[in-house]
Amino acid sequence: MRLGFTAAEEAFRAEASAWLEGELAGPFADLKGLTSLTDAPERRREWEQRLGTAGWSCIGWPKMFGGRDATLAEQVIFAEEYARAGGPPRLNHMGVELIGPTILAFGSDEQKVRFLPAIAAGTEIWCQGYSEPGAGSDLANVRTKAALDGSEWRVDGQKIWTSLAQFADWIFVVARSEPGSRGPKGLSFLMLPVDQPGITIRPIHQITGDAEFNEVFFDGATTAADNMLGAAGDGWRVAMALLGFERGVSTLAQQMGFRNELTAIVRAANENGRDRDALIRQRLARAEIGLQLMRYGALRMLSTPDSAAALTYKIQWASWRQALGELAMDVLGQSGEVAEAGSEAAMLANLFLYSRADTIYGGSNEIQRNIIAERGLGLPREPRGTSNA
Amino acid sequence: MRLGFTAAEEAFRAEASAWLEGELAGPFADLKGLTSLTDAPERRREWEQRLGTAGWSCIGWPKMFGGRDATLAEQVIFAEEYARAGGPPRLNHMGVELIGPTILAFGSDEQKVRFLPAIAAGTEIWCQGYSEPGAGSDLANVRTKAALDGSEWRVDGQKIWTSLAQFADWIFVVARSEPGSRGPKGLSFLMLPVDQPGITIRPIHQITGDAEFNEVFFDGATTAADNMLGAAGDGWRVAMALLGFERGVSTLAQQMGFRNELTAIVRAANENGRDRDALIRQRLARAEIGLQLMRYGALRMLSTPDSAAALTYKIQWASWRQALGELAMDVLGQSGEVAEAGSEAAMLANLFLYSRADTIYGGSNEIQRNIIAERGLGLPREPRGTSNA
Amino acid sequence: MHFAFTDEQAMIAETARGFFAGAATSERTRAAMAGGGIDRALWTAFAGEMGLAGVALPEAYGGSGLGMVEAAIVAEAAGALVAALPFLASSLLAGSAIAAGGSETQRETYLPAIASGTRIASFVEMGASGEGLAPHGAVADLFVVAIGGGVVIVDAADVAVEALPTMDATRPLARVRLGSAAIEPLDPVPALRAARSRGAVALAADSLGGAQALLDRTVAFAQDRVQFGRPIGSFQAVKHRLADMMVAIEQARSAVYWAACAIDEGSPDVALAVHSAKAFACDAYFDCAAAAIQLHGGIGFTWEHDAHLFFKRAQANRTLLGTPDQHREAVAALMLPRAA
Amino acid sequence: MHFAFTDEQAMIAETARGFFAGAATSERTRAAMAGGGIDRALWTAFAGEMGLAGVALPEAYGGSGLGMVEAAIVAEAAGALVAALPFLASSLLAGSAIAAGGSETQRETYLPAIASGTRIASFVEMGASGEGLAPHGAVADLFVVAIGGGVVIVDAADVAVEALPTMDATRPLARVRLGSAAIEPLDPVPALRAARSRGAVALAADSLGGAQALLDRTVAFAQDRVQFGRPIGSFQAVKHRLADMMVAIEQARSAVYWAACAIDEGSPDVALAVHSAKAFACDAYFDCAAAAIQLHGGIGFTWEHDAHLFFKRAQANRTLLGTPDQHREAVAALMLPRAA
Repeated sequence: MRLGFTAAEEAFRAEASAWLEGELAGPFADLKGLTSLTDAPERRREWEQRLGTAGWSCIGWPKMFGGRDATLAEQVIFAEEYARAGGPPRLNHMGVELIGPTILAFGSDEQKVRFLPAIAAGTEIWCQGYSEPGAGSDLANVRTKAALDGSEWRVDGQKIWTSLAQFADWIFVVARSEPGSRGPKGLSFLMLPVDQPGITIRPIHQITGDAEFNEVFFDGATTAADNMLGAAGDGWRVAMALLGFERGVSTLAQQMGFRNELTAIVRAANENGRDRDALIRQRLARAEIGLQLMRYGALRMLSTPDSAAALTYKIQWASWRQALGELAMDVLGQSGEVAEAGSEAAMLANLFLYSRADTIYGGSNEIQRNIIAERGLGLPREPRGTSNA
Repeated sequence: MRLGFTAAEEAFRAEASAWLEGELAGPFADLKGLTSLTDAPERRREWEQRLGTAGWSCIGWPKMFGGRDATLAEQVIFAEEYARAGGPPRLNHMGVELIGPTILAFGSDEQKVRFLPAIAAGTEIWCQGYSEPGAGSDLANVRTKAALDGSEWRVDGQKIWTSLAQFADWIFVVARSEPGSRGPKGLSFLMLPVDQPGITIRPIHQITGDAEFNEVFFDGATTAADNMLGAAGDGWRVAMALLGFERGVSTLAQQMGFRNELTAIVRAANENGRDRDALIRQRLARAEIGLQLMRYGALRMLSTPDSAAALTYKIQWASWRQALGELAMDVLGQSGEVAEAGSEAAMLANLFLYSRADTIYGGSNEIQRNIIAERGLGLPREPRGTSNA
Repeated sequence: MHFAFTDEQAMIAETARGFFAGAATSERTRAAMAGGGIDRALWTAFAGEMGLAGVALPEAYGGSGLGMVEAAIVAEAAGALVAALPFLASSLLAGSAIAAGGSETQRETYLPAIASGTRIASFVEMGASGEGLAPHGAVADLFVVAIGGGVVIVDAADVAVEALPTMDATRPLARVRLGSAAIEPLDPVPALRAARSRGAVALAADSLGGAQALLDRTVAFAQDRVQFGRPIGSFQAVKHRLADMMVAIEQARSAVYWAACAIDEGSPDVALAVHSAKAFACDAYFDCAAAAIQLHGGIGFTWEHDAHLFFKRAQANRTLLGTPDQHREAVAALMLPRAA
Repeated sequence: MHFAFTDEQAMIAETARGFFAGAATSERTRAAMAGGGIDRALWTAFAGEMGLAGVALPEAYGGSGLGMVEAAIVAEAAGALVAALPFLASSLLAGSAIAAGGSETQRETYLPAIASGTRIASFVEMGASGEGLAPHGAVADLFVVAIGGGVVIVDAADVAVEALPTMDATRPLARVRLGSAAIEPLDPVPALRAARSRGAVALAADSLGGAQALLDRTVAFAQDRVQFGRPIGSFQAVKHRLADMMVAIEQARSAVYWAACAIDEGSPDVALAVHSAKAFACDAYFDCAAAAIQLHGGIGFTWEHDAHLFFKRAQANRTLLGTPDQHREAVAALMLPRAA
């Protein structure tokens, strides 16, 4: 058990830090410190490409696909330095962190060559189609259909809560490819180009008024027959593995955003004097402790991939961030009600509102507790009703 | 809607207050401020009898049974003055507050005459036999059997968590009088003298080391055939009605104990300076607010007997008191670990430990939430398993 | 001692509920949110035909002469529909201050117009900066302003008012600056006490109404919505969270009407009651709003669903006239005079 | 960077767990509770045959020369059985103080006996009153005493020791008064820092072990216990509370080993890590103990069931060496240097 880094790793840190600082003080200074997931999409696409050309986009991947075969420690270091330098949220998070590793694990050699370099280069942005209307947290209840029609899959149905679909070039979906199948059986994992007549995207306006999420309608959407990951009927297994990658190094990238938010709250408390309030101090300390424990939980997950910490991570960060949003508003007080657009206070007010979704999407807290109890503790499964498959 | 009292009611308050102060400064000064439920049982029996002879024991009952036909407002006033004067916990709580009102509601004239005056006079102390081992919160799962044998009921079985049975003269039980019946059907409500060979009492030592609760074994215990409340098979209905009386004026008596406990915590905080700690101040304020809302909730229940407040009262006080116990220890700090026997700190340490039971007995918080959701909000009932009746 | 509505109070409650249910629809509220946070037609009907803006103002000045209990009943009904109208600002804050601290002339001058709704008033406490935030300030015709040790009336034309985009758009705030305006002084102690305590209880009542409405709506949703083949209301996690909402709401109800009675009866525990009600009911509302969004799942945090209207109003209620922490600290100061 | 046990650490964990599971039975612990809070046979085996009392003491003075990570592993295993032995007092508090702040002679004099368990040491911080509470003080042969700005070693024969009945009888406190005893000074700053930080992490590890044991026991109970015709572990209210325990425990595990590594590696964030671990793990233990009693129902608050042993130790862990609130305030002071 060791938390420190070697001299070689520290040298890597210096190199990464120098490059990031240079870019974010120079050509991409406008993106430094950005926190919004929806702002400046075009500039963030350019940033993805800059990371790609410099070889900093997907450093853990094999060199042949655009990575640099970085060790786990180097990936951890890069995530830390990215945060310290104020790097913006990755526009291609879904590509880099989710579909990329899944293609590495399940893809054919042709699929790897076709898709991975384009992700690493930042030229193809991805989004995810898992949830469906009426299914909510019940992921196995997929109704979107896929049928093989000659050399193409034809997809009909609807996905919802698709994050950032408006900026994406590709979408991956789980669809029912065996008519009449139920639950997790008979599903396939397909990758489709977004820009086609069979796909329509409609933004969902949230509690903030913004639209990060979308409904995606598939009406005879097509994709080449070989744009399937795994075999037909393997979709559930691939989809579950992909969700596992959510708990990889990408958690450190996510935590970098959390760190920025907490720092903004501390700054606000410093400015308005709430940092002297004993109650606020306790809550700031809780937030700091919680964030540190996310970091060390992530390092445990990375050091021991099947650790119990992995099962508990979603509810941990979601609950933490929701509490952070409430803390932000309590620090701001009434001025949070009237935060000026574009101000840091407005960012925090947005955090407050947006974080209500954190405990819902990607498996609500209730679903997470079921999963923890059933898979982590071996307790009896929730009885499934009979009125509906 | 009016919270104040009339001049006549205030005159009644003065009378009650004067009598209580006189007794608790005079012949019963040793009981003033007592909070333990198990201490000084003999002196508290004498106190019951003193209340009885002076007509202050069961003031809401009809005069003919030892009461004084007091109005609701007068009963509220008496409970307040009893608390203010530092009256000890009523040894005959079960008699005065639970079985007495139930006999008034369901008893025959003979039963009323036989039992009520003795309760009011403090000469017969009662305890309650509801729970059974293995049944926990599942009150309908009664296995204790009752069979009519000539002019007597014969009772066999076991009850558990019987509070203060060691001081009681009578016990009321719910027993299965129809062999083969299940759930709430086929139960009868019986009253038995405790002092008989067929009844054995074994104390249960709790987390505090004290033994307020007992197991009660019935091994051919008998009682006269007419010591049944309601008809044979009516037991569930009578038992449920009795539980309803728990939310009557007796809640105000219970709150008087809570007030004493909170006062002791405030005093401890004053003495050790924790009253300057902003976190402790918040929690003391929460405790005060919670106690006031119990009081006003009780007044709402009394003013509108079927108010929704009645359904939520158990979980409210149980959770409040458990938090109070934690607050007590946080005020005491490490000195709470080594509180001297008999000191007020020891009383608070005991509160801390004992209050863990508050959210379990008399229907656990989990059961209470089911009841609130199902009866109060009309949500679907919890599915009952099939492996066991 | 009778802690339940009189027949007259029950009738007022029914009337107010019926009025808002019919008039303060989601569509109208959303239109009002885009237009200054006031539904003018609703306000006219509320204050005019219904005569509710003056429910607790003296009869001698055009009000109904009823008490804080009745005002709380009306505020609770308005809260149940997150109605966009300046009842709090005009009647409970400014109106109460003038009724309690105004001269005979001032009352005659201002209260009838406030009671009839023909003039809208607002209230603002200003710090040393000489400015403050006034609820519904951008639609106010006059202001009661607490500044330094004084409380004054000032015409809207004589102050700088800046409408601010507000998270809770059903009760937007405006920044008000007092210049060298013509001002009329009120008797400051009773004026401020009345505005603060009646305003706090009205906010607590608004919170109670909102929380109960969210419980009702979420229970209905949980009975209808099927997941994993069962209505979600059959899952214990959902049932228990709804039960917790009810537990909090029932306590909030006790708190609101305890405080309202304490004001009406001039009880010695009025400060305790008001602080308790403001702290408890506002926290309960927020918790219920958070639970309602959670239990609605994805739909609960969309703009088209009404849950966020309640959630934002709940947060606004917490921050207006002192936060729950501040009111609890005030309770602690009452309990612990030595250490205060 | 590898945040998982090495093979050697995994072996130590397995050994320690096996030792306590076999030896620190409920019967023996209860007997120890009635006799000064120490199971002498357990202590002899632990310190002697197993050599665990000196796990983190230097090899030169009879210890194993391992680090805080290994000491935490042992404390976690002891906590899982609420074992009644003075590992915390003797090895982690007094032993760490002497190892960090003692002269060569002092280390040679005291550490071998502490490592072998032949002498039991304890540690006490005294206020202005010249007295303080020492864990396992009544069975201690010597004390490390922090008083004024100094830290001293004193023989038990030279101080007044009063055994106190203690709620957590597995680690009873004694009141210690320093008279005009013969004392040996330690270098106070390193001695106090070592005792406080290592003691805090040991308490956090003890809490982690206790919390995990409660989760395991409660899960087993919930799978067996049938109510309403179903194992109670099939009720979502039970499942979700057990899940919350696991969520807290996994964070506590990260906290404990982060802090232990930070001590061993001399990281710059060691203060943050230690305060975080003490605050978080002690709160998690208490919450888990409360949940365990609740989920066991009536049997959970009987004397005969072991739940109360854990519950009382959890409460004791919260109050020893600073409460969670105090440690969080220390974290806040690190975050907010200006306002501290």
